Amino acid sequence: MSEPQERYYNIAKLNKVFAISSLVLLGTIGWMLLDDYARRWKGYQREFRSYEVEKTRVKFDKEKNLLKDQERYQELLVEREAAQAAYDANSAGLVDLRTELEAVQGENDLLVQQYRFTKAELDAAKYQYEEAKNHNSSNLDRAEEAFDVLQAQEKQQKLAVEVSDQEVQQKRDAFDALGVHLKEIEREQGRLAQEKTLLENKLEKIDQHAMTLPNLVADLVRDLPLIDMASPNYKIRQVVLKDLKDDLNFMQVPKVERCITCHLGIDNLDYKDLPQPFRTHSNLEQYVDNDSPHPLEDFGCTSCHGGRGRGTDFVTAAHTPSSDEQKKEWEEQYNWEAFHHWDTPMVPLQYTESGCFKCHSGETVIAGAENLNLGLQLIERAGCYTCHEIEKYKGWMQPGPNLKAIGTKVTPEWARRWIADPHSFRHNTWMPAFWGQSNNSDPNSQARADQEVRSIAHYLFAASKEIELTDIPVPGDPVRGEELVASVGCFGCHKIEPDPVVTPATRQNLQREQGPNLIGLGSKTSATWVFNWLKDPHRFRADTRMPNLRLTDQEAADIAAYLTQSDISKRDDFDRKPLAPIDEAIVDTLVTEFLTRTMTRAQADEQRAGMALDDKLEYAGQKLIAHYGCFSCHAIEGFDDMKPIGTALTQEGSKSIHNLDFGFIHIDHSRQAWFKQKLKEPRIFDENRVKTPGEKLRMPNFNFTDEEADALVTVLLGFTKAKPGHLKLTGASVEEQYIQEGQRVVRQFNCQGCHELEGEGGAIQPKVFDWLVKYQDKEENEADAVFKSFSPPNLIGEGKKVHAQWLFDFLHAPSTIRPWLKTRMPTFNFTAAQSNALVRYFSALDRVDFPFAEMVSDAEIARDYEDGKKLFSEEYLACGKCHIVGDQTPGGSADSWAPDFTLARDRLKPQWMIDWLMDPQALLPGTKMPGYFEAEYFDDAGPEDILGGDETLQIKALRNFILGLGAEKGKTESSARSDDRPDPKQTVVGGRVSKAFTVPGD
Amino acid sequence: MSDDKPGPGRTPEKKEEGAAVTAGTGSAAAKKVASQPIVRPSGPDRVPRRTLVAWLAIGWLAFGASMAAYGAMFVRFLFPNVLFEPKQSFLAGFPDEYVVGAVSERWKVSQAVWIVRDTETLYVLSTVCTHLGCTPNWLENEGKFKCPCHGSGFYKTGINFEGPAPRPLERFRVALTDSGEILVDKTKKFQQEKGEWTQPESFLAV
Amino acid sequence: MPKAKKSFLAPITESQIYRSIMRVGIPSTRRERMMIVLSNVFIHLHPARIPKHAVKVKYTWCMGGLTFFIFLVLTVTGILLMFYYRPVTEYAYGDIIDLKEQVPLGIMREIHRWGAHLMVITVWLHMFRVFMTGSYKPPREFNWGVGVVLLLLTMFLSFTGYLLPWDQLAIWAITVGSRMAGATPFIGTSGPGSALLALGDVNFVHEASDARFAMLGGRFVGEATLLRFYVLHCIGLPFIIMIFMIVHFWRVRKDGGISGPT
Amino acid sequence: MEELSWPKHLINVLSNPKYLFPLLLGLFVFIFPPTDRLHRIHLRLRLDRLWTNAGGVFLLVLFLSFFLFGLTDPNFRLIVTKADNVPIVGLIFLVTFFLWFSMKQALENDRRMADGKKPIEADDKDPVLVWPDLVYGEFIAMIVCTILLIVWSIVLTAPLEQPANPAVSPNPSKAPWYFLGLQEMLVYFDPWIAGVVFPTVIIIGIMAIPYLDNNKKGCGYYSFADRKMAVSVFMFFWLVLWIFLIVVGTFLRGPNWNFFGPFEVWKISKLEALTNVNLSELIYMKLLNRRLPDNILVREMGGFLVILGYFGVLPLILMKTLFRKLHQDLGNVRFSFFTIMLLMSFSLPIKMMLRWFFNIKYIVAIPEYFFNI
Repeated sequence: MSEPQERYYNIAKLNKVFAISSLVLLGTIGWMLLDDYARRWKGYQREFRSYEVEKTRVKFDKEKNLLKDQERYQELLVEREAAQAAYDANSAGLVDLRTELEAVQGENDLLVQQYRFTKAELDAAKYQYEEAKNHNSSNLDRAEEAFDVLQAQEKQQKLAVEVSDQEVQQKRDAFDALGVHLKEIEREQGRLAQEKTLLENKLEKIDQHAMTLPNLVADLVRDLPLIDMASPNYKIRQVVLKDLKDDLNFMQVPKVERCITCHLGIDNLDYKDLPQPFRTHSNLEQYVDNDSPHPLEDFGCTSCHGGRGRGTDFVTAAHTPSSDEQKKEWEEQYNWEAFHHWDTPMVPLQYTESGCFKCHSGETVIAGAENLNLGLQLIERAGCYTCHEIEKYKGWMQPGPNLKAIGTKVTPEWARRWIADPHSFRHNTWMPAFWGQSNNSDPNSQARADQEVRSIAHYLFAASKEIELTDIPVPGDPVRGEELVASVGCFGCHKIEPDPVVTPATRQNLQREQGPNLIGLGSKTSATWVFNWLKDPHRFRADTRMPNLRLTDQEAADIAAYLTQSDISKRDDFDRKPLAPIDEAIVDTLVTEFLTRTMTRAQADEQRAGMALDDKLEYAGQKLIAHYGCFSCHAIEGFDDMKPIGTALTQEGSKSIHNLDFGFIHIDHSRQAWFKQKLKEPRIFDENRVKTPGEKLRMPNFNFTDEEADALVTVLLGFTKAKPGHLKLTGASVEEQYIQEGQRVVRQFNCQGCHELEGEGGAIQPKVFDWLVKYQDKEENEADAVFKSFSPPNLIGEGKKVHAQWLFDFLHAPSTIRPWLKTRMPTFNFTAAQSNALVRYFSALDRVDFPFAEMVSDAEIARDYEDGKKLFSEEYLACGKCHIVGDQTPGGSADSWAPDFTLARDRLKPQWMIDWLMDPQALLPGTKMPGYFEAEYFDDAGPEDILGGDETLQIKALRNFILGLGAEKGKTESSARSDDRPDPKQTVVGGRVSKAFTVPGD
Repeated sequence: MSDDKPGPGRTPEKKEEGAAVTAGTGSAAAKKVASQPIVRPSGPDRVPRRTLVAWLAIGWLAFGASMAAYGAMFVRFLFPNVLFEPKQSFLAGFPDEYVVGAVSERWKVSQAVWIVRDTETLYVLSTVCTHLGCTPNWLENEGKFKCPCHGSGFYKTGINFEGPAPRPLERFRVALTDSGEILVDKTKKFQQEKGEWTQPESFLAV
Repeated sequence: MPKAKKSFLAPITESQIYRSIMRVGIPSTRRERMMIVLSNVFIHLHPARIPKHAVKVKYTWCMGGLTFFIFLVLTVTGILLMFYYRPVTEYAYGDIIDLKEQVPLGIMREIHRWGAHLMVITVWLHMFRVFMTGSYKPPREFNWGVGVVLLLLTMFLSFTGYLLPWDQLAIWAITVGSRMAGATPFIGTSGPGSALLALGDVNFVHEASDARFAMLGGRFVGEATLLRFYVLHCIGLPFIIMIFMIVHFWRVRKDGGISGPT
Repeated sequence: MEELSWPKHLINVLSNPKYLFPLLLGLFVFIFPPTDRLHRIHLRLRLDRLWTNAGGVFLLVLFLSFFLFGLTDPNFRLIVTKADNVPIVGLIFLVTFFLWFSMKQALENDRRMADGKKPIEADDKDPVLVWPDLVYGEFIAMIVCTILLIVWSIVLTAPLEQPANPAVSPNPSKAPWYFLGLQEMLVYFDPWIAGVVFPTVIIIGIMAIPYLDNNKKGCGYYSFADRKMAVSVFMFFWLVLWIFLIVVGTFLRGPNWNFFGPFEVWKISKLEALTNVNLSELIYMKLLNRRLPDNILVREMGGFLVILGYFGVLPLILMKTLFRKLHQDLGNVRFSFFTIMLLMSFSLPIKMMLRWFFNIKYIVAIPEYFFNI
């Protein structure tokens, strides 16, 4: 009977299809495994390992050769052989001893065990006994008995154990004694060869050629796919940060940093010459290293550099190239492409400093971050913060001059020429250009610009108030004026630079651009105005940063004459620039445009028809000032409480790229590219856009150089929304806050234009040098030697040096300390808050307790008077040879003079004076003050005939004598002082205080 | 293997197809198959049995290998390449902070170690009982560690002396940093029974 | 029947253990071939014999079977992914990054995601085939309805899974998708008639009580949504879809097996 | 940006749904003719040749060449190769293939039946053992499917964008691709219709197919001639209202949900004038030249009438005219359900056209109660 087959497919064919598809499946699974296994970082680790082997081998060879050349080591080798022979010779004794030792040890073990058991039983019995006692059990007696028996037993056994222990120890000592010499040699050998042994061990671990066979096999096997989880050579390395988080939008997630998976040599100086990714970090002093302030474990990598810390692939780690060449190179080498799906990609190398700002945002100068510092100083100088809100600069003063009395200072014509094109008047002015830019240079815009400028000027002058100017009482002499300008210290903040010179963008240069370039003042204003301004700038504006130099009428007149009537004072080309006639049609357009913003066209037309030309100009001017934001930098009547017009920049560095309008400009779609383009050419993104005048971009052009723009980009990239944990933020301690507060005042009033502070500043010094050469007839080398003593003093250690109260008073009413100096400490009209901030700043810088003041009692001063006077005298230290004492000036030229001793009592801290006398160079490197009591020959330093030759006492006596000089002078005015430390709340220290400094929280 | 001989039930059309695909559809299969009483056509259009089995064997081998690889992959998947566990080493302050002769429980909760200092040495004991992993208590009066789970007892040195614990508590690597702080590294342990307690980093000489 | 030479596998296939598991050795007779289908719970999805046209890929495209197979693949990969994924907003995104960056064979995520896409496509094509052969016609009307429910569930599974990576793609797709729920008439705040469900000044349908809220567990896509979608994706929907699948397969058999001309 | 070559430009313009959609609709009735008359035109145009081997090759070459040509363009490449869009490219090819494949078999069967023979499936009624034939085949299919999935997974990384940010929506933000048809509808309808009513209706509609289609023929074999109407309606929903809208939503909708041609840069700044009016505004302002009445019912009266006419009167008219035969076949209940469904679905293209060509936004606009149609 035939069975129906009921089949359809040819099974052979199916088998074949099955076989083939199974093979393909196997292939794809293999592919998948390999794809997963072959990660790029494994390749890097393998490569790094070969470098590591290479480096270790080199070191090892070196070490080996060193040992070979080392005599002692070679000797030891010989000695060791001898010792070994001796030891071996005694082998019989050795065996005996060992047998004995083992026997004793065996006994001991048994005893110990017995003892332990007994002890355990005793503990149990004790427990029973206690229980029984507690419950008053009937078993009490039995329990007690058991306990007693055991206790006795335990004591006995313990004794036995102790005896046995001693015996064992003796035997062991005897045994050890035999080999002691050999051991010593071995130990010394080991010590000498320690480095070599370490390297050798390392090589055995990592170098396949140095491995034992089983290790070699293991080394080959341990990284095979599928079993590479057990103990792989090559594995992902990561650091999880506690305080630094990734901002995942409303969530702060601890950063996970895997960068070190490939950047393997980052913390080891051995690898500083290797190619990336293995190269050592370029600054281990500051970063990565465990002993640095920013160890890898705490700070990771991406918190400064940006990037995607979890990424283990070149692309997914979100690397960013720093140049087009690098970009090309990366594209070829790593298939690099921008990783768009991470909001904080790596910051290009040249902008890395932006990362510092996250934590150091409170500081004015961030040590080491030069680019960032320059950028911050540029922001301050250019006044970016006035149009753009920046958290850091809340409450900073306006950078431009007050225009509320512009009519007293300049003419409307000058103002119009200036507004239209400030750079044609002063090549390096910080007033930016609003017109003549890429989006308003076509003829229509130009015609409009003329009328816009006219309207603005019109408003300014219409709103201007009069300030009464006094006439110059004496005729001024421009030649004397020039010398005065060079000597009194104008150059701390100002330049006089008639022609453009290429100056590098440095912070020191910026300090000298605190005030305007003083050229063309004759074109701009009158000598009378300059005279009045110099005599009392605060009359024009209470918070102006121009200080009062307390010039005499004659001096002021001379300077005014120089600035307005010499060859630097006229800008004839500028004065001759034509001014467009009024075009009422355009003015009408302007007025209508502004009117229709709030009313209908008909209403606007009606209102406009009722306006005179002057009204129209004034109206348009006012609106234009609001439009362009002139009021941000300048104080203008009627604009006192206006909001800034620019984008807030506080979190600009976190801004989404989609919110940046690239227009039709083809640059990289990255924040840094956009920022730079914007800074270099603020209006560029209007290119090819069709916009009404009111819609056009209006950021003015500051003519930033490339370096300046880069510095600013660095800062902008640093303005992020990242919130580091409070442990990472600087400015947490009170001292740091004081310092940061003080730094802000220092920066705003440009103290570093004249003084050196925290190791920088003193921008005026080159100009002092020039003055010495030009007016004091010094040769250049002479001038070079002394220009520092003619410059404003270095304020290093000021907190340790002077009394807080004195400093506070001095800042308000400076007095002369160094009469030979031509530059003078001006009066800044500080508010009490500002002076306080400065006083606290100096104290905090030197970590001085504040506001405690140490005092020396009158009795002490009286006691030391005679000894001190002797030391002071010509025969001994001859202090009067350089130092001024009241009215007595020393002989010789002024460049060797030193400060007045009569001021010392109020000014200087007694402890500082002692330190100073001991070693002036340590406190103020380069000072001319001779060190009489140098540490090297301290005991022979002082004269033997005073105070028994005790130098410490001598110094104290001298100090007290000098303090006495001040006391004599101040006796009439100062009240009695006490020896006690003053109550911290008692702010009157010197006894003649106008305003008191305060301690926050008190 | 299964009998795959196409029989007479096949449609003629199918036969053609089969013939077209497998060259010389063989007859060998016919000989093997007992269950088919039907007389099989013999001749060049039969698939040779050997080829048939070969393909099938290749197929199953490849498939089996794939499945094995799959299984291995699943196992491998369970072992991540990194761990997010807390660091295995920590700084435990300066040796002076530890009283001579006392067992410090300062790190018991956060790091699961006791630090013991006696006159000459300082060592770090694991708080994991060697019996079944409970955490023993330090009984100051009795001077021993006592495990609450099964009553194992250990001396201050970590040596077991009572109860079921098979071996002494483990000690961890301990060293001094450059600044003189104690560094405890829990990745490296020392076991007394292996004679490791005499090794240099199993204790700190103070 | 003459005894042929025994297969070399015979010691295995005729052992007691093998027989206890498989019941039938390597089938060589028609009866055995039918027996193997009847005695295997998985293969028993099929009848022992079917009409010839139903074997042809040309007719069935194998789409239904593949859909089921992909569902199984998704289940397996999904379970594996659950080992490394935490449905908490803080961790979810990082966990997904790590599947790519660090987890060995994190490619499971790719398989799962692309598999999900593929499953939607195969379901569609399966329905297309069923329509083109008129297979929904009586007596299979009901099973067509079950199939439509399966389609819906498939898309919901895919939709709920879409949120889990917690990236921009995820929350915005779900935000956009769930907006529609808010427009449900009467029970969605922005749907017509929602204002009618108020008593006096008390409004009963507002953003924290409407259909969308029930779906998201909040006024917007957030922590609660992630958890809800996770539970639905991993437990809720798979559970329901399996029940419907059982019904679907059962009814295929009960409605006369695969369709064919009468 | 350099100028686009003319073919790209042409495609850009043509692919605007404003043109493409009516074009497709027009072509559709000839490719899948629902009635005999249209079928005759279909045959006369020799459109049935699409479903032959030659037609298949033609379709393949057409699609392939389009994609290959397109891939030379950076913008096209960017969009098409985006990981999440790849399935849709696959979908286009798969759907086209299976469409052709099923229609080819249907036509073969039709031809056989025209010759008085039975369909191929009916000839293949001999029973076949499931083991090994079916099981083996399924097994191999699974293996192949696995291979496909693995290769796909190796080649394409699953997308992961920036971490979720509830404050910033990506532009464009799209629903998962299989919901893009719905999202496209949302452009033309209020959410409650496009997002709630339509999906419900779609689901109910699909489920109702077996109950509406009372055509006894065409069960269990591929055929077109036996069920022209059913196939044609299905194809309309499936191809035009589902697949096509997904393709549009995926590839042609860019930032701000603006339309972008396949060769156009997705510019965020692209602006399109969207000036829409409601029917009531058209009636009162344009026709009657007066302001909108305050009373909502009065204001929207026109719209209500249109809706009423569309769903109330139109079916009756259709019953007497175009669909007379259908009515006879289906009976009252089925017929009314069917026509309402059909009209509802046709409201989508109608709304689209109204929007594109007459700028009409809503027929009935009562935003006060979220009731807009």
